[in-house]
Amino acid sequence: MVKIEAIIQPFKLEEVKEALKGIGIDGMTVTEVRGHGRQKGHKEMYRGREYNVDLLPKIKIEMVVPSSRQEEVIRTLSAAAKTGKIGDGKIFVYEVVEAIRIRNDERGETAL
Amino acid sequence: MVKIEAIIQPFKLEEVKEALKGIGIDGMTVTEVRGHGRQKGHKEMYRGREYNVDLLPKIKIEMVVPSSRQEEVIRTLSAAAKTGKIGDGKIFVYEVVEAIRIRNDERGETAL
Amino acid sequence: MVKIEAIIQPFKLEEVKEALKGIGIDGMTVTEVRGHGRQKGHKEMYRGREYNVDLLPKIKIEMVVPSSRQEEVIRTLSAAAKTGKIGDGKIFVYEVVEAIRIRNDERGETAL
Amino acid sequence: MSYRIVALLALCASTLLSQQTPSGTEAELNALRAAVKASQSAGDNAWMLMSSALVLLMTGPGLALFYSGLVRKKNVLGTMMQSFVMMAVITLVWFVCGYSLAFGEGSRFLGGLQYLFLNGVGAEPNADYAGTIPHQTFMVYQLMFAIITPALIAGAFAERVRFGAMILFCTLWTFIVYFPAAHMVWGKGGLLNAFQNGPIPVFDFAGGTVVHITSGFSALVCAIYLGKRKGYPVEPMKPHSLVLSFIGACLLWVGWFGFNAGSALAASGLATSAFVTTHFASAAGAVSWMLAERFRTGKASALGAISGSVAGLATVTQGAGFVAPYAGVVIGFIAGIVCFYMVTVAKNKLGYDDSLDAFGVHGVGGLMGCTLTGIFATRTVNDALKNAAGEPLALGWVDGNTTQILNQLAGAGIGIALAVVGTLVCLKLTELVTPIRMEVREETEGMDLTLHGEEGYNFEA
Amino acid sequence: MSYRIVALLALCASTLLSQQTPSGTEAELNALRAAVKASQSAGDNAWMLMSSALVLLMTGPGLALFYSGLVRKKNVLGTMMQSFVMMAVITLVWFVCGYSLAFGEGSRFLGGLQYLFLNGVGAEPNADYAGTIPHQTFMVYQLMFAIITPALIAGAFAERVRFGAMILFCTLWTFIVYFPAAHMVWGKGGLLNAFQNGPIPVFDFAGGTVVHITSGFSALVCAIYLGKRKGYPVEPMKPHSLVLSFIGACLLWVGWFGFNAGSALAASGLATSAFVTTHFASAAGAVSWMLAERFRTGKASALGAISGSVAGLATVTQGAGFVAPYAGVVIGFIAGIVCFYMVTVAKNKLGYDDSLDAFGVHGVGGLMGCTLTGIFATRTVNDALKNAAGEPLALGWVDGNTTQILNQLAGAGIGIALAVVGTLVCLKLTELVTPIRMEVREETEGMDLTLHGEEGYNFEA
Amino acid sequence: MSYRIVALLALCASTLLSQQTPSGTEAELNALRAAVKASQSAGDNAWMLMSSALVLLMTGPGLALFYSGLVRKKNVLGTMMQSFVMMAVITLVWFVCGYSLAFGEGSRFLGGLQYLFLNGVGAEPNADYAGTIPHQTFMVYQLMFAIITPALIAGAFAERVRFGAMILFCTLWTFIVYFPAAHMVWGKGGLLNAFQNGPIPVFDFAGGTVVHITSGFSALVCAIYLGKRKGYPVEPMKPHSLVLSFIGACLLWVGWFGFNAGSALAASGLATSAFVTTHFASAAGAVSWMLAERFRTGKASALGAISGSVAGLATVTQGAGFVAPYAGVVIGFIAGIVCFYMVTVAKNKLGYDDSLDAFGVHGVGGLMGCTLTGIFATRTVNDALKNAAGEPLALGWVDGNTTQILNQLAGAGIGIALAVVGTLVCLKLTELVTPIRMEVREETEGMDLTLHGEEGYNFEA
Ligand SMILES: Nc1ncnc2c1ncn2[C@@H]1O[C@H](COP(=O)(O)OP(=O)(O)O)[C@@H](O)[C@H]1O
Ligand SMILES: Nc1ncnc2c1ncn2[C@@H]1O[C@H](COP(=O)(O)OP(=O)(O)O)[C@@H](O)[C@H]1O
Ligand SMILES: Nc1ncnc2c1ncn2[C@@H]1O[C@H](COP(=O)(O)OP(=O)(O)O)[C@@H](O)[C@H]1O
Repeated sequence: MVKIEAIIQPFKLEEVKEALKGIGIDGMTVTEVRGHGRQKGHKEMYRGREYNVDLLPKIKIEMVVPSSRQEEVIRTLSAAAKTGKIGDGKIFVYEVVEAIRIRNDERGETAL
Repeated sequence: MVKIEAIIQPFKLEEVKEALKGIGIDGMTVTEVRGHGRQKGHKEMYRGREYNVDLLPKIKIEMVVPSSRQEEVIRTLSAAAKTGKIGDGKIFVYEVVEAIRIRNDERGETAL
Repeated sequence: MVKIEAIIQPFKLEEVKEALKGIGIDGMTVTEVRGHGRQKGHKEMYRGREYNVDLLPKIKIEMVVPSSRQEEVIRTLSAAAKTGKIGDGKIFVYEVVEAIRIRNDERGETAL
Repeated sequence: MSYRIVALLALCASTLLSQQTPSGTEAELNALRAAVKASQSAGDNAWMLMSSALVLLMTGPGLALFYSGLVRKKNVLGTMMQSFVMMAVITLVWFVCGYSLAFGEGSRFLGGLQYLFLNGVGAEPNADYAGTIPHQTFMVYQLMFAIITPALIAGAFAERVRFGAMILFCTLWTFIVYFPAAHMVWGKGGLLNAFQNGPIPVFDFAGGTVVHITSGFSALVCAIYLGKRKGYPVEPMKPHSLVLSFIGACLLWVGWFGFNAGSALAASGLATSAFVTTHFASAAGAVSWMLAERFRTGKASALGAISGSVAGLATVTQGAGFVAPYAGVVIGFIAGIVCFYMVTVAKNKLGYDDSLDAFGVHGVGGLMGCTLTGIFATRTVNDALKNAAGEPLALGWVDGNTTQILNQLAGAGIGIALAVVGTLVCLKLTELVTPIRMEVREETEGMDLTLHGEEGYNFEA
Repeated sequence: MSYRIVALLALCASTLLSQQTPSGTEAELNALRAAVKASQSAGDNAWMLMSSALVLLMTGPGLALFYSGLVRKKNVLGTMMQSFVMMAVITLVWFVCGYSLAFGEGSRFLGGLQYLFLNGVGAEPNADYAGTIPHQTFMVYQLMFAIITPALIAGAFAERVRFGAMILFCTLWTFIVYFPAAHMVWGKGGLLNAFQNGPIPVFDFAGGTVVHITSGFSALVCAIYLGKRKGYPVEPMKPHSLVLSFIGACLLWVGWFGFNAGSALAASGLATSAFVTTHFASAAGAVSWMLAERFRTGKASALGAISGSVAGLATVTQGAGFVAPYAGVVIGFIAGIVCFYMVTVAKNKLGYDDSLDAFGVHGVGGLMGCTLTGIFATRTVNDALKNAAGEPLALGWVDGNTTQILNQLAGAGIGIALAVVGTLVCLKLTELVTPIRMEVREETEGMDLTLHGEEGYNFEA
Repeated sequence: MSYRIVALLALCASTLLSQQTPSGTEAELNALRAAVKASQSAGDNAWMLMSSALVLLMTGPGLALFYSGLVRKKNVLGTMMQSFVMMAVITLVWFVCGYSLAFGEGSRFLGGLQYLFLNGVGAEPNADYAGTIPHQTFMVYQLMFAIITPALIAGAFAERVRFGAMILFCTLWTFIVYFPAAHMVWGKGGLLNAFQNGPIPVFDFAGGTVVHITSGFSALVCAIYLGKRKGYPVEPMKPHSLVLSFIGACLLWVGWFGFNAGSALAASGLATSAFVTTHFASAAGAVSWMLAERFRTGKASALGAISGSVAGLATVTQGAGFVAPYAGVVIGFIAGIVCFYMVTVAKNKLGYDDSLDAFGVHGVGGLMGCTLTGIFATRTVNDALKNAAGEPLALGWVDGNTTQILNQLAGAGIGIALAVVGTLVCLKLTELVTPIRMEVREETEGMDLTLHGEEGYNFEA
């Protein structure tokens, strides 16, 4: 099993979710994060004090999937999240040692 | 060392925390996330526009623990978080390569 | 590639970010989390009901970096985040299997 | 409007006329008298319309914010709606028959039906109640009281009551408890009406008994009857936004000027006096609650300060237009300490779950206020009650009338009995029609989603 | 101030004098008359100043909160600013020439220039408009209406219009639509002014036509002209904080008392009557919208309840001072149901994106209110229109005057035509100067950051 | 109440009597005079009670929201409490001796003790101050000013001052700075009282000097004395909720009508005039601040718009009832630009940390307003000052009185000196008792947790 973690633009969430459902990926966990990278931030100004905001709102999606589906998920996700502009985000992949479904203590890929 | 990551129902947080303290697991990091899986979402309605909300509030707990305690932690956590209903959540386990305590630069299991 | 994940004090974020920029680490993702550990929490009181709050606001920083830079990043980060007091936080390191830049589907270290 | 215009025209006419006649004639004087009456009415009506608006402001957004800030995020809209729906529903009830049942001429216990659909309630003043303002002004002002009273009770069943059941209960309650209480204390011929020969004369200037005792004791009954919120007191149930509660409390303070000073029913010196005692009691209540907290827990809290001010306000309501400014300070001070004790110590000991302390603040405050009015009421402030010779009567203990306190206690007792029995009746009746409590799953998910299909905050980008 | 002081001095003088002369002389009577006039003015002025404050409160924070709660978090400040900037800019326009163009004596369609820079607008009453209050009071009261009207339109282009363009558009619109509309209906010699011999007498007590029809239909034109928000209706665009909208709606309700009851221009029985119908319509609108929701979707929502109350208020505005309390209930009830249908069903079918339903609530409500006033207006409430013999004229259908409804429809038609054409003209003129819509990137990032360089919430520690 | 009732009774009596006697007798005229007096009082009292409520609304929730929105989330309750506790504590001080020290008859610098515990302050008007309203109304209205003034200072030490120390400091400050300032400018026999033969006649209609100069300059002293917040200006300290600040600013605007127009102490034409200049200055201030921002940074911000409006309001306060509407526009416009410069440029250059710009807005605005009043004050607006022949005196430069500006500057100078010295004294005295600043750890954790043991928001489910 692997965990696929994607950092995407917030306004792409709906589209990505639909695309993943399309290939039968239902289980996922979503977090609001802020990201820093090549994408330029913006300036804010409060009574003459200037703030350079370089942490921009992003959405992190995490899915644990069977290793066999890794490439398919990456492709689908990347396609749905792409705008082609800087800031589109990244996908990272990690090994998962074990998965447990709390409801019934199932383990491994059947727990996903 | 392994990281044990659990996605649980928000109202179970207190109970899980107590259970883990019970077995001497003190260090943990908690994040508010939203999850999608088999659990059905709900409908919201704003002036005739209907929204199907399928990302539901969940709590993610992360603990890095010595590999030797993995099973004990999983068992305790799972027991405390279980209601037996769909949506109870998952536990995932990952390898950890290194751990450092920032305060004194201790490394490895003593840093947990 | 490795993922370096640091849990730090919120008021240290600015300093840490600058320090990392200083060694050329630009890409990072930041999450607001709450942490539990040795640091004592505080009491809150609402109309006679007392709450022991033991989940304290923390910031989680995640960076995926080439394995070669692991030690340098840890050192810089730890130095910038240190106050020497309990609660300074932890750094954890994980293996990363793959990295993809969504914008152009670059893979591996060039995607970081 | 007609009588104003007539008056003005008459005045103009007389001005013209008077240029022909050498000295003031009867017609001229009558024109002047009518004009003065109109102008007195304008001043008083300006204040009473504004007071009506202020009392509505107390319910929405005042009370809605105060209460909804104290609940968990998932119940914020549901709690606001409990206040708001009273603004809507009780208004219609009042229009149909509520005003008549409260203020119509009827028995000692309930008004009659002559004002059904506000029949006969027009621009002409009703001298039984307020001789200088349109009868409709009095009617709409009193409506605002009828709205806020059941909305106060909602504090006791917040976070666990179904919406429809809450509406049904509160509507029934208005009939079974509020209209009788209002009629007895303020209505023509009412049992407790001190100003209209009620056999047990009770001084209740702005509703300490009618509003706070009834709603507060009803809230206690509801809280016990309904049982605790799921998870109480183990799960944390911190107020989700004291910021909202703070705004609400400030608006309550400001709105209470309409409530208490408006109860003079004129922009008179008595209105000013009630305004002053009200303000002083609120301030003193905030100070004493903060001091109590400071001594008990080491920290004066924002929630404490605003609770103290509300306690002071609720407690001074009954005496506002009867007591001197210093008494406002004393009453407020006592209120802050006693209500602090009720809410932080006694409630936890007794173990009922009155989520928003409707009983601890309004019930207890109302009861104290009723009693203290018997002590501090004085003819130097309010000389409306006279003996045959036209001299103002001694009012409270400070005036030497040591027995008034018994009347006050009798009034409070009747109010409490009515509230307790009436609430039980209403709860039973409601349950015949629909379950009152939310299901466990609904309670966990929250009122906003399960009852209203919305969320209070959608902060995701 | 002067005439007050003179009056008081005169009164004192006469008091002194009268101790010498045996009976009331002409001088004494005149002094009394002046004093009565001053005191009538005090009462009415108190109410009208307060009403002015209440109408400003409706725009800021009332409308600003109501609207900004309904948008996404990233647009909260931008939406608030659309209301706030009207408070600032329209005030200056009004000072320079706006008041004169609306209320100066001019043609049937537009006022003249005699009040440029408020020249001649002082403490003396202007008997054409309000004989008992300073002319300046009338001026500033009317200003508050001129502020809120364009602010209402902003509901239709929220979340996508550039700030400068919005200011320019609204300022032009005030000249091309609002001043003519206000003059025609309320101005001396206006085409539709029922009280000053307008050839098509329209009853518009507080601006159903002048405020709600004009802004509502203009909003529709804007919404269609500008096109939908990027992503609408696929992307979720949930209200980011119904809590804000709720507070706003309550303040609108309270402020509307100033709007409608203030339109009596005196603290009179007519003011009370308008106050009552306003309150009843709001309550009835909330109830009927909730019922409609309950039947259609199973749940009465908080957004529904507050929308219904605003619909009731907007709809009763035109008739507030002409209809009886029961009619307030009826009008409100109809408003809630029809506007519910417009906003939840018709809008989705027609497919335009009127983000905050300025058309569905204000346009539709205004139009209904205009018509219903033709039915329910009655001389028993408002007897200001008289025949030669001084008897009050029949007003609406209920009085037996079946033709007034045609005048009302004619007035509405003129208002709609003016709004539609005027809005198109203003949009074109604005586009000559500056693009109106935000760029796609700006829309995605939100108004707060791109237009104002700020964020509404910075909740990170 | 008594004199009202007597008047009404007398009026009724005379009505009855007059049906027997053929023409107006002295008794009838006297009854009418009393009735007119009562009715004048009703109108004025209605407005003044409402104004009192409005000024309280300015502090809570107005100022509390405005300030607390500008701080970081962890200090939101602490900042609100700084306003709220003034509503509580200063009220008690005022009751005990404050009113007497400010408005009792005493020396040129401070009032006497005759009104201790409000002894002798009743329903009868005090003709020295306001001849048509109950003395208690005047008292409670002035109390609201005494509350908001120290609350304004709190802006300068927000986010770093301990709660107890803040209360102690502000209470001392009220004695050492506020009561003397109020007495000198407005008190009977005061040094600067233009209407009661003060040797240095200063025109201060609603407290430009008494409220804004004193609090503003005291804030500067405090900001420097206390030093910067930990981390300033490196750490980001963005306003945590401009939404709150926006609501607060709107309520300040609305409440300021009570502050300025209420200062006419009657519902007179002068009240209207002050209302109008106030509104105009606020609008102009918002516009000019937005323009300044637009030119300097390219974007007009919401924080800028509301700051500009507050600057306009603070600056026009001194002249509100002395200057013409156009002058309101001019004063507001200047205020917006100068305060913008102070707050965004000068402050950063000078390097003090006046967290919420109490000095940059209130101090600077007050000083400008004091000076500009010397220029724009005119007898065409305010003719209360007369020469021996009863003709109104020339007031400001525009009336040809070129020297008044010197009086104004002298007044401002005295106000500044008093504020600076008084504040230093109070700071020293406070430090004798308790440390003023929070510890570093407390500052990091925030006021809400460390001082009050609460959190403003608990948004976790
Ligand atoms: N090395 C990294 N480790 C963790 N997160 C990263 C890393 N690089 C980028 N990110 C995340 O990806 C987001 C987009 O990256 P950015 O460099 O701005 O654009 P792009 O992915 O198009 O090159 C960032 O905002 C950040 O959240
Ligand atoms: N494959 C997955 N990867 C990551 N998170 C998941 C995955 N499957 C489920 N989750 C998380 O677990 C939560 C519960 O899952 P769900 O399928 O609803 O119930 P259950 O765990 O009882 O089968 C989800 O809301 C989501 O946050
Ligand atoms: N074993 C762990 N797994 C995950 N997070 C941890 C663990 N131990 C500590 N943390 C995180 O690090 C933070 C600081 O830890 P704490 O024990 O309070 O101080 P210190 O790191 O100085 O010993 C905690 O609040 C928590 O967020």
